[in-house]
Amino acid sequence: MNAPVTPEMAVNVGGIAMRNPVTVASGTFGYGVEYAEWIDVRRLGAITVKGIRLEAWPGNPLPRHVEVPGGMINAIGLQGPGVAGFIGQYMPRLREFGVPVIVNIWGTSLDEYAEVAARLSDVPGVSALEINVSCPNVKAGGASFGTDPAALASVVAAVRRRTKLPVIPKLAPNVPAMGPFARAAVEAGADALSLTNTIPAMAIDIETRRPVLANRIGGLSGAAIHHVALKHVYDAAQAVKVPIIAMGGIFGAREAIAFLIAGATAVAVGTANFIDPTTPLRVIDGIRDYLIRHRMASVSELTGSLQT
Amino acid sequence: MNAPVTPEMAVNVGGIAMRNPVTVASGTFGYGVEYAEWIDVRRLGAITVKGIRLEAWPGNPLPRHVEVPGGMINAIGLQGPGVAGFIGQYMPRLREFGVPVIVNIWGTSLDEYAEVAARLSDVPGVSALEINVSCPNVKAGGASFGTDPAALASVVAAVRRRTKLPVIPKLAPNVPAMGPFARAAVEAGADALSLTNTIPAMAIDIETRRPVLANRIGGLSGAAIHHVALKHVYDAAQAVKVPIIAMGGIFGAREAIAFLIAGATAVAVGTANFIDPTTPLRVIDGIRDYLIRHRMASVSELTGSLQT
Amino acid sequence: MPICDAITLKHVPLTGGYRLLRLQAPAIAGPARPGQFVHLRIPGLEPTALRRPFSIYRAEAGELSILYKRVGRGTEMLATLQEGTTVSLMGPLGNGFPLTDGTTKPVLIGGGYGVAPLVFLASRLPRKGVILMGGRSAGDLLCIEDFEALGWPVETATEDGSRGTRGYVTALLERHLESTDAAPELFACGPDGMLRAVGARAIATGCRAWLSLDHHMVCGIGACLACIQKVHTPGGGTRLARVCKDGPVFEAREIVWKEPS
Amino acid sequence: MPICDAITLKHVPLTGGYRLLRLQAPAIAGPARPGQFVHLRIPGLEPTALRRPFSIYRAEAGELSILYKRVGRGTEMLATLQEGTTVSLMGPLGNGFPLTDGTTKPVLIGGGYGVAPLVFLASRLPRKGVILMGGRSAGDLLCIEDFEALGWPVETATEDGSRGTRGYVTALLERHLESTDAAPELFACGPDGMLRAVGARAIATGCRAWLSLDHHMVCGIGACLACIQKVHTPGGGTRLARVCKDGPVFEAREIVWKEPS
Ligand SMILES: Cc1cc2nc3c(=O)[nH]c(=O)nc-3n(C[C@H](O)[C@H](O)[C@H](O)COP(=O)(O)OP(=O)(O)OC[C@H]3O[C@@H](n4cnc5c(N)ncnc54)[C@H](O)[C@@H]3O)c2cc1C
Ligand SMILES: Cc1cc2nc3c(=O)[nH]c(=O)nc-3n(C[C@H](O)[C@H](O)[C@H](O)COP(=O)(O)OP(=O)(O)OC[C@H]3O[C@@H](n4cnc5c(N)ncnc54)[C@H](O)[C@@H]3O)c2cc1C
Ligand SMILES: Cc1cc2nc3c(=O)[nH]c(=O)nc-3n(C[C@H](O)[C@H](O)[C@H](O)COP(=O)(O)O)c2cc1C
Ligand SMILES: Cc1cc2nc3c(=O)[nH]c(=O)nc-3n(C[C@H](O)[C@H](O)[C@H](O)COP(=O)(O)O)c2cc1C
Ligand code: FES
Ligand code: FES
Repeated sequence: MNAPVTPEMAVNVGGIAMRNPVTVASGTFGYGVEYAEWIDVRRLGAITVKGIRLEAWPGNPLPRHVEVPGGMINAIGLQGPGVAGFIGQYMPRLREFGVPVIVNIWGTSLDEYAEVAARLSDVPGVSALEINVSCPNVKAGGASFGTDPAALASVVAAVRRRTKLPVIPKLAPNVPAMGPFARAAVEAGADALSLTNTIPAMAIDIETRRPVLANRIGGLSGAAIHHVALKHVYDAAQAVKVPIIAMGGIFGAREAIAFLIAGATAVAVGTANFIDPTTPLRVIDGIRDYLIRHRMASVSELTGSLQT
Repeated sequence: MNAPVTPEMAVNVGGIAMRNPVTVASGTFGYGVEYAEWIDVRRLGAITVKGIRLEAWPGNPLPRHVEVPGGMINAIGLQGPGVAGFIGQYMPRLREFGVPVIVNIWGTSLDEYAEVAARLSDVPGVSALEINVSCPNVKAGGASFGTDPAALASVVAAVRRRTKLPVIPKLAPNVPAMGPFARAAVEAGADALSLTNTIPAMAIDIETRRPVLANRIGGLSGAAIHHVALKHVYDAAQAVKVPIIAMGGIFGAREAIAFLIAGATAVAVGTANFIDPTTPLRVIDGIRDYLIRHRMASVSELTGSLQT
Repeated sequence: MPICDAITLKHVPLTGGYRLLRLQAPAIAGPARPGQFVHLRIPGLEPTALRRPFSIYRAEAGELSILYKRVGRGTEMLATLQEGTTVSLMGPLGNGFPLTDGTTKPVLIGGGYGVAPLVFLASRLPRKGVILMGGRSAGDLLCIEDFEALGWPVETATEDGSRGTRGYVTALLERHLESTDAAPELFACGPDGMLRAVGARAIATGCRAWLSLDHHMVCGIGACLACIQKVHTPGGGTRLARVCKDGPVFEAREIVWKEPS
Repeated sequence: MPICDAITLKHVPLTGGYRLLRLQAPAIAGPARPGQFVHLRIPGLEPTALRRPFSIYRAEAGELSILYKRVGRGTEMLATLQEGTTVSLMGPLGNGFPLTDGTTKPVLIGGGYGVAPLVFLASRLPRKGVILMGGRSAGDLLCIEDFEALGWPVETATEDGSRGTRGYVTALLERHLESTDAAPELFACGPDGMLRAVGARAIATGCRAWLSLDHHMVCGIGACLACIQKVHTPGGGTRLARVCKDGPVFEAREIVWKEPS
């Protein structure tokens, strides 16, 4: 039984045909164009762009980040050009790359989510919508849409009704168990799931006794969260059948492969882009090498292959 | 206005009179006696011992831990001698130290929690009960007592009814927001709160495609979780008035001071004990130095001093 | 753009806790312009540590140098770097200073490690000018010989009076602007307070001031939005520029200073 | 017990990727007994990295040595340690081997770095015996000269036959037990499979076998319960011993082997 020299790397994530299972995490890769000066972005399985809401949004005051052991905390605050700005400024260039584009969207009300989804629905080159539910639900007093299964379901359903694109809710990690969230999202119409987002965290400057971040609270990302995300991905894969895009602390092929083994169909490189922009390409190569070394014909053999 | 040369370090945590605000985290300091060979444990503000249930408990199979970036994942599985074993084997020695002893207790039913509390209630030398709610609620199908405010309240109330000792529920970090849990615990009779426990996490050996831990899932501790715990401590301190014992990734005075500024009255050193057993003593000295340098008369000035 | 593994050619301590690091990095040194910076991955920090930005101090014959100060755990670790060790660099990054057309007289104003890019600038400007240099004390005055070697007069100010005029470098600037006849054009790099003062003075005087901002960075290439600065747009509005990509150099009139908090 | 900052006196590569590290650590070297270990904090790993346990290879005149193999990120980093650098050590830890009363003939069985504590043991036992040494190939046979210097005969086995008998060290043991008249007492350190085989043989033969277990450790001092081993109690029951504190040496009959999984 000879394994093929070049294993099959293509995957289909809820309708997105990716040439390999590696994308980038929203907010860590700008709008695709910035890193195009540094790496061959055409090699990516997909490009996931920074979160977009209906209108342009200024984000938070500075400082917006702080380095911490094993990662960083960010409170960029979802600065962005709004739907129209995004389509006008970035989609022409993004289309040229010939890579599926996943647009990360958010809002502070169900209506806003739905409206953003509708406006992106027929834009050529947009392949899927990733729904960021880790942002404040203004109507519900600022609680996040992502930490209550019913609220999550309502956002997914609202978006689902207004688009034919694949809908990929991106789940928050600060929950007791991922199962109920994964099921709620899928029942509401999710084609795939992304997980996870950053973990809410805080840093204090002990000399000034002030929060380091102007926003006080931010999201922890990087190596520190990898093993927490891995558990969530595993739990989600046990709970639902839709494909999962896994992220959290991928710094090389090792973490990506662990996510695939735990049940992910694709992976996204986040914080590591800042440290080594070639990380997504190294991950692609590393997964391929692993498949060859383990005589696997296709990356799909890896997905969910955990022996327990 | 001259600050005193020796600032006041004593604190009172829900009835436990501690000579300084530094204790150790349950499970990272054995039963106190082990590290007594290495450091002067009489200098600690309190000794918190490993989790005890009613009967002796074997814990999980090996491997029980794995090192990960910024920390470790453990699945010791609460191995312990049971209440009687603990009292007989360890309390005589612990009493000699002349330091308050906080006993971490657990069970798999409300009755067991209550029974353990009752049996420890009149044991000389036991100063308080820390309730570990991050363990499976067998009746509720294995879900944790610590991730549902109502379940948490029922455990706290059950223990409260059977003891006159200070009751200190130890809250789990894998929740959307700490406020509701802190309030539920205090309303059910908690005298103080401990937070946080480890974050559920998983590690996979990609070569064998098996979970590294025999128990599959474990708890992430160490530097990786510090800033997540810090946010939870801040949120809890905003929500309730009872004293908080803060833990998670304390490796030196810096993290301990951040916890105090965020609202903690005392702190506990955990994983760092394994790497440098002198950490709790360094933390005591470092807090004192900080108070002197910042001309503060008492550690209580630090508690909740965050400028926002 | 290149991500280079650069070899450490020389690494020497200077006065006042500053250090000079010379790297072999032809792919970056070649295209580098004054005011641009490199984003450096510090060997010995954990592999997940963020890169650190440093201005390019010299770039010639395939070599690239930076001057840095030990201020935190990254630069402490950098200070232990052995010659011969490989360092990962991204660059050249940012817009850099404009090289002007020679119709104005360049006045360079630098504080601390801020003089590093000004040396590179002085070597490339079409016309000689003057450098006004400030620091806490004599040890913080760097690269004086570099400017002298280029034939640029150097005026210095120290807060403790240990060298040059006692006081801030902006006092030198005041005096200079009052006494000069030539149309001055200012180029400044240094602490925030200095940049503000220089900018305010330039606006009052009616000359241009190119200010290199020192915002904390993550990606260094315009992708993460960690380093934004509110700037005026030609249309009378404002926008959020990225200091790493749209800067670090901005003309004083562009910048919307936030209230000192 | 002491936590020492020990200075690296010598650090040299041996055959087969092994290295010898000599440290100045009088407070630990003094009381150290064969079979005990030190828990070492590896400089260069992030400050939150766990300690690593290493058997004591030599302890004399205030010096303490270990022999180690590069197998993972900790030992890779350790291999870069410069002489003169300070290393934090906890020790001496664990129970160590019994030094026996001289009525039995010691048969030492070692594999890989497992010979390290056996050298120390041979130097302290009241009676000379023999060392049976195994490894994948000749490069994995360590410390032969040490045993010879102590006047102990050395028998070797390699899996590839590159030195000594081809095969496992346990074959040497079989032969030895069949041919000897003296009452043997076994002392073994090495891979799990070897220890099991030695233990089984000892039980079958009716001699004692002291086995040094190699469990992964966290605290190294008995506090965390990461390193437990189920052992028989005198009363006929079992208990969970801590390899770091109650071991690492157990007599073969004590150990409740888990099913090979
Ligand atoms: C465009 C630009 C050019 C620079 N040029 C130089 C130079 O030529 N020489 C020099 O010595 N320094 C320069 N700096 C500052 C230098 O980047 C910081 O001193 C360095 O990052 C500090 O790292 P650390 O780990 O030692 O400090 P820490 O305070 O431990 O760093 C923690 C974090 O804060 C960031 N940080 C800390 N101080 C600064 C700062 N002043 N500016 C930006 N980020 C900071 C670090 O990058 C890191 O992410 C420049 C900064 C910028 C933005
Ligand atoms: C009592 C005792 C004595 C030992 N004596 C020696 C000795 O004299 N020479 C020597 O070379 N090695 C010895 N070891 C094994 C040594 O501790 C490991 O090789 C070392 O910890 C590997 O670390 P690493 O970071 O290179 O490997 P990694 O695999 O990257 O380490 C990851 C984790 O696994 C643990 N680990 C990995 N392998 C082992 C192992 N075989 N045993 C225990 N823990 C392990 C590490 O401590 C660390 O926590 C001994 C182990 C024990 C328990
Ligand atoms: C600077 C930064 C900005 C981010 N912006 C977004 C965003 O706009 N939308 C979103 O869903 N997630 C955002 N994230 C979260 C990442 O997409 C990702 O889920 C998270 O960082 C975990 O992956 P990592 O550990 O590999 O970084 C952002 C993360 C960082 C570090
Ligand atoms: C090996 C180990 C064992 C633990 N055992 C217990 C326990 O028995 N009961 C408990 O409430 N917490 C237990 N914990 C959690 C710690 O008390 C502490 O809450 C957590 O480790 C976070 O602190 P740290 O990051 O400083 O380690 C354990 C942690 C570790 C690492
Ligand atoms: S540092 Fe990322 S945009 Fe400037
Ligand atoms: S390693 Fe902690 S008990 Fe043995």
